[in-house]
Amino acid sequence: MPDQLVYAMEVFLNGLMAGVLYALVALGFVLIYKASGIFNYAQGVMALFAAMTLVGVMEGQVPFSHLINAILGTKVHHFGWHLPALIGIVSTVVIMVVLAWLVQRIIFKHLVGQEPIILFMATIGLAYFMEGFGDMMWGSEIKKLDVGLPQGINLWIDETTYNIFDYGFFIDNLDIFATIIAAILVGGLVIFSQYTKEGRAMRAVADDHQAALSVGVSLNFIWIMVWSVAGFVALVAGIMWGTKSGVQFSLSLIALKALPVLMLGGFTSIPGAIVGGLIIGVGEKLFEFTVGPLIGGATENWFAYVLALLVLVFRPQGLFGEKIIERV
Amino acid sequence: MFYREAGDFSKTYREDSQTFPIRFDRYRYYAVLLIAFAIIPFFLNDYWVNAIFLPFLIYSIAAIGLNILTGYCGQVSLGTGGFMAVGAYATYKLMTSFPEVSMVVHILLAGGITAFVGVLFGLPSLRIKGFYLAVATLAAQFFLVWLFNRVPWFYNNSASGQINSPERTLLGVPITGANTEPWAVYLFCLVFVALSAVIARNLTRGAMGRKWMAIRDMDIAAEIIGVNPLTAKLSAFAISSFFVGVSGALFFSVYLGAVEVGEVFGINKSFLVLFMIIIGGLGSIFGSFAGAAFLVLLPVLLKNVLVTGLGWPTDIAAHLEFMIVGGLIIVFLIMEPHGIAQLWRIAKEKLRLWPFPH
Amino acid sequence: MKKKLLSAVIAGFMAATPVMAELTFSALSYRTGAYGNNGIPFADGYLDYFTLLQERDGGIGGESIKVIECETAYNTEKGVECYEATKGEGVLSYSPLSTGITYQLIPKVTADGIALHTMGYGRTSAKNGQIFRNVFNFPANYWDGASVGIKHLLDINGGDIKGKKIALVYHNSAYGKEPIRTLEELSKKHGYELTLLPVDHPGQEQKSQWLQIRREKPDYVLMWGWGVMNPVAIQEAVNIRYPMENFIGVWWSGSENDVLPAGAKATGYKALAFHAVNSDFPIFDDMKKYVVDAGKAAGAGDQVGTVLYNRGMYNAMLVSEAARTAQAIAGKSNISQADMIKGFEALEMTDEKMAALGLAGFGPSFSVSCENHGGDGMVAVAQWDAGAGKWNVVSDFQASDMSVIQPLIDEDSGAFAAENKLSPNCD
Amino acid sequence: MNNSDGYVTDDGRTIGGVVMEMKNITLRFGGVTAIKDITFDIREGEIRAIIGPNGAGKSSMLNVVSGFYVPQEGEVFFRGVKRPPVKPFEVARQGIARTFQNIALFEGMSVLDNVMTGRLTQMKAGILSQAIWRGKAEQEEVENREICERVIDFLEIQSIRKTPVSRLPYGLKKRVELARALASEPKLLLLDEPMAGMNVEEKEDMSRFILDVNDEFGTTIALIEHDMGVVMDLSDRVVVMDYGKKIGDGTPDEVRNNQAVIDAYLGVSHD
Repeated sequence: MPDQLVYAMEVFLNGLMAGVLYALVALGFVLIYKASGIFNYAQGVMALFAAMTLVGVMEGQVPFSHLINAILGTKVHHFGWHLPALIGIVSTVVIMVVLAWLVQRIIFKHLVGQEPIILFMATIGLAYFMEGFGDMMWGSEIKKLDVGLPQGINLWIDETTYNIFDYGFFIDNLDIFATIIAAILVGGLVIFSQYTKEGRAMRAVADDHQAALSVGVSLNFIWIMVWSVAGFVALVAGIMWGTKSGVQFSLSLIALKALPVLMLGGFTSIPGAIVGGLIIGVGEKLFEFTVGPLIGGATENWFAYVLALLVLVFRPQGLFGEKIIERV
Repeated sequence: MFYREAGDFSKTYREDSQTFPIRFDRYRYYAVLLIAFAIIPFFLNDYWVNAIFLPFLIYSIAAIGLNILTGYCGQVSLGTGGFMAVGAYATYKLMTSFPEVSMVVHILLAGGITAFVGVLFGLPSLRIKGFYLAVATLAAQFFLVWLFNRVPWFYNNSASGQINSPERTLLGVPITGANTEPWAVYLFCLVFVALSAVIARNLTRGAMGRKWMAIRDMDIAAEIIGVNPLTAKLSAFAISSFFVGVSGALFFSVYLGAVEVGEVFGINKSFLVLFMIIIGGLGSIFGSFAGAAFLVLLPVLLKNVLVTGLGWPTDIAAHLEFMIVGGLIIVFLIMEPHGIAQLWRIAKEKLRLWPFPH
Repeated sequence: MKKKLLSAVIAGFMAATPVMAELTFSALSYRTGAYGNNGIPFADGYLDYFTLLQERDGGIGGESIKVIECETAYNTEKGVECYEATKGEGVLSYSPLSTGITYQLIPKVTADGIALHTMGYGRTSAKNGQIFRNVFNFPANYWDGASVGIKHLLDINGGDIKGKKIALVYHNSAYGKEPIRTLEELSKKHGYELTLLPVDHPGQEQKSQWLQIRREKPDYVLMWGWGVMNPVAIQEAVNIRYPMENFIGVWWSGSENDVLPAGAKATGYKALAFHAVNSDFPIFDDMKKYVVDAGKAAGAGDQVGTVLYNRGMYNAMLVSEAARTAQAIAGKSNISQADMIKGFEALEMTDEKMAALGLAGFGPSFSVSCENHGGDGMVAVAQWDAGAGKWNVVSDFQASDMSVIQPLIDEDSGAFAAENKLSPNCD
Repeated sequence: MNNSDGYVTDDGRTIGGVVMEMKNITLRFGGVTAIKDITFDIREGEIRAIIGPNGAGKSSMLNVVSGFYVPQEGEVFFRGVKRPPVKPFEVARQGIARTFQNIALFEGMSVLDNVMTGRLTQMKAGILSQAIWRGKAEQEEVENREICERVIDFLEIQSIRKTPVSRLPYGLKKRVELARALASEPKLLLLDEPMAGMNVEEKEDMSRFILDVNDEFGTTIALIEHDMGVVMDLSDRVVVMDYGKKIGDGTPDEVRNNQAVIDAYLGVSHD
């Protein structure tokens, strides 16, 4: 088998893996959008914030230490404890739930029934606020995040593929792990939405707010719940990316990776988000691999968007949305 | 009392459809122009021009441009940064290729080129709506930035990939480069701003503006009463991009003087200008100015108060800035989706009735 | 609304009216934004050194020191605002710590007659002082870095790297593109084969680039990275089990921030350095005594001795030494902005001087002249030891290959001179 | 009554030749057939009504006339010319204006601006002229403003000229919508349930306006309406639809005595 093809296969596989991570971020968007029609640009910042909080809690950082020291002239920085990952994750989830409650209570309660674009802009505002707030709370230094996830090349795949193609494929254990987590997460969400009371209520709301209201579902509760779940998804995404690159400002930019995924997969479909993520992941990697060298590389920032744009021009409803019939 | 329109009648439709039908408004407008053109230039130093007036004026043009597209025609764009970059690089190529031609020509041409690019990226808007379009415009943002960074021709193969605006003069007075006088660059930009505002106002109060607003408010109905969505949307993209391009041109050539595309015209620019029109007021020329002024002054103010005043660490001030800007966006969207302009309008209506509220 | 803000700004602005009694320096730092985590240690080191001089020696030559810190967030517009806001206060020299802002300021400082010192960044061709009269970029610039990087490879290959494959992983920006030209020229000379691998900002996702490296197995990888790009690249290199000792980053890719996230496997990663990268120097005792323990440390005070902290400190040291030189030349302690430029131009860093400062061997000895604003481009190679958690300098400071670089500098500075109708001169 | 030339109504108005002719129109949405092989015409100066129970396909019919839906089968003749499948805005430019069942005003604009949008098809000034607000643009603005003001006076909405439509009550909105349609001086005016959801007074006002429009400007009007009473008083000829088929066509009296119509309205089972 020609080398280029073998390489392409490796790139393809890694593309799939990257796609899973994109899908993971996109998932958070879909959840909130389905239930409340809010296109939550802040999802990326939530991931950053969650990861920061996780590290902060585990390392026993004093929140707002900069601010406190600046005002009181003190020099507090650390509580001096180191907590195991599990406790950190649990307490972070709690914090994300509180955050969800605040967001719903302070912001979106007052924006019910606004046009989608207004809500979208509100979430951009939220993103900016949380960016500053997160840095204020935990400081903007880069932080190492280690919750004991495996990382580095998967030797088994390396050897097996070597025996077949006499070229060992590189697959990052972290990516494999992320894929498993994502699978579990999606499975969990499906089960949750199918078999639990809250889940069914959530689907009801997604289908028709009025109807859901009329059968006595509390929108407020559902929305807080959805934001909490999205917060949890953000935490998972934050852990994955944080382990790759350390926890720092740029984590928030992963939202930009998720937007084209959503345009492809449609804003309302969880399978759409996953397939969209995979398409983007594979697409950008293969494009960089094949066309990249010819036009000077570093195409990944825009490829996803141009691809999504082209798809939308031909299918305005995205790959999975159903056709829009206009009427007067 | 202060604000009277009693005995102030429009006798003809021409009078009635002018920008400031109320005499008081009209006079205040002339007063502002007088101060801006005839008085401020005498009190300028480098700080006020480079840190406050130039950014304010230039962002105002960009905000006016985006407001035409988003505020009047209802097409949300997140590609403003990319389009400003087009304006900037167009000017750079023009002013280095034709040094003898006047800067005014270059800047207008740059606007034209940007308009063309804007139309190209506006084409999808005929099929894509709402924030699908908003996200789609990010394609323009990222692709354009990549392009200008990638292709050496755009920066004349300079070793660093930076573009620098060499010195150019207008009527013998330098307006770009190192040896510019504060008043000169200020007036140069002010002229562009004033013209942009007047043109934008004229376009939006006439047939063109009604087409745009019709598309914004209900595109199907608009089409049925005879508005061609193609021409309406694309004209909005073209004119909007023209202004954005002009602002990008000034931003590079007059204000910064040296630019690296990824850093200066990144996605944050797009958001910044979007925030300006949200806070200032969607669908309002005055709002574009208000928003630009607000977001240019806020950081400076915070810095001066928190750092210079209270002696806080600079990073806390910076974090606070993020929180405040973000918070304000939300507050405005909740309290007054039409921004400062609307507050201003309400205040005026109150003043009209004052002191007799009935 | 607007009026109210304006008046408040005026208030804030007036609060900072010129005080010329002391030696004023500016710190255009960035503690926030995408690069904040690298800006913080640098700013801390820069400020702490001046604090040290103030606390220990009561300033420079008897004149007390005032440092105005201004947050740029690595943003050019904020940088301009900072410059304009502070220049009125008789700031003696600027160190913007951002190539972008440097390009902003070059024309401005030229017009205002203020010194601009860009240490290991900025416009490389400013080395030609006959054209860039008051811009200084000693002791080393990117092209020196590229050249010394290659020299290091020559050394470990017994002087011959013909046919070797070298890949450059670079931040796809003006900064990242800096070394390309030099490396291409050098490849003509030494016959190695150069592959370019751009990484777009921020550099969170580099699978494609590193898969390509894994496929093409270049003998060496050079990196011009910044911000999150660094830790990600090093992590990926570890993941593909690339031999770390063949992976060399520029000095902006060689801080603890960059290697720590990759953990133990990062051991062996090399980075260029134009100054010492650890904390066993006498000065740090004073630093502890007069600054940290006295609770006067900038920021959190937890960065002392890190690479970027040292760089900030080194930068402040060079600036203050230039000020001393200026005082000596001017024959008065209260020097002007013009004096400061002369000071920079006559700066000589000898080993004795360094030793006296408690920094023996911290950096190379070099001297600045009007013709040469860039020093001798002495650069060393440091290597990371994850076990000990510290960097070690593993080579001597060696000079760059001027036979290749000088023509490039003349070309670029010439172009600038032509564009701005400047004639080279030294008077 | 023959289709060749006009006729004279009992109130003495002379009705001219055929303006719009629908021949064997069939319209489907996927599997559903909304309109089945319908043929009828609209004559110069008459008030033509399309009635029928819910789901009879009236609105779909109106949408075909206004060009918003393109029928799968059949031909549309407007003033003797066969109309190719065209974009809605092109139809509007041929002089067909309409109102909507559920109001479709531009909520963000004032009443005056909404009415002015009715003139957009007539305003041709170039962009430059508009940009400097001189010459053609300004002159057009004034001329068309005069036309609109006439309509505004006619419909007695002067007082709310500058009010944003979003602040208006339902009845007034309907009237503004009518004003917008009239402003374009249409050759054919389509009214989609002009009196839906109105109280008796409002209905009377609206009927008066419709009649006045018809004989002041001689505008040809086609309207859909539920309220039989109103329709019978207003219209010269009536098309009756049921389940997408035409079951009756003629003067109000003829229709009144048409057995099929009576069945349709009294709900006799179809078999």
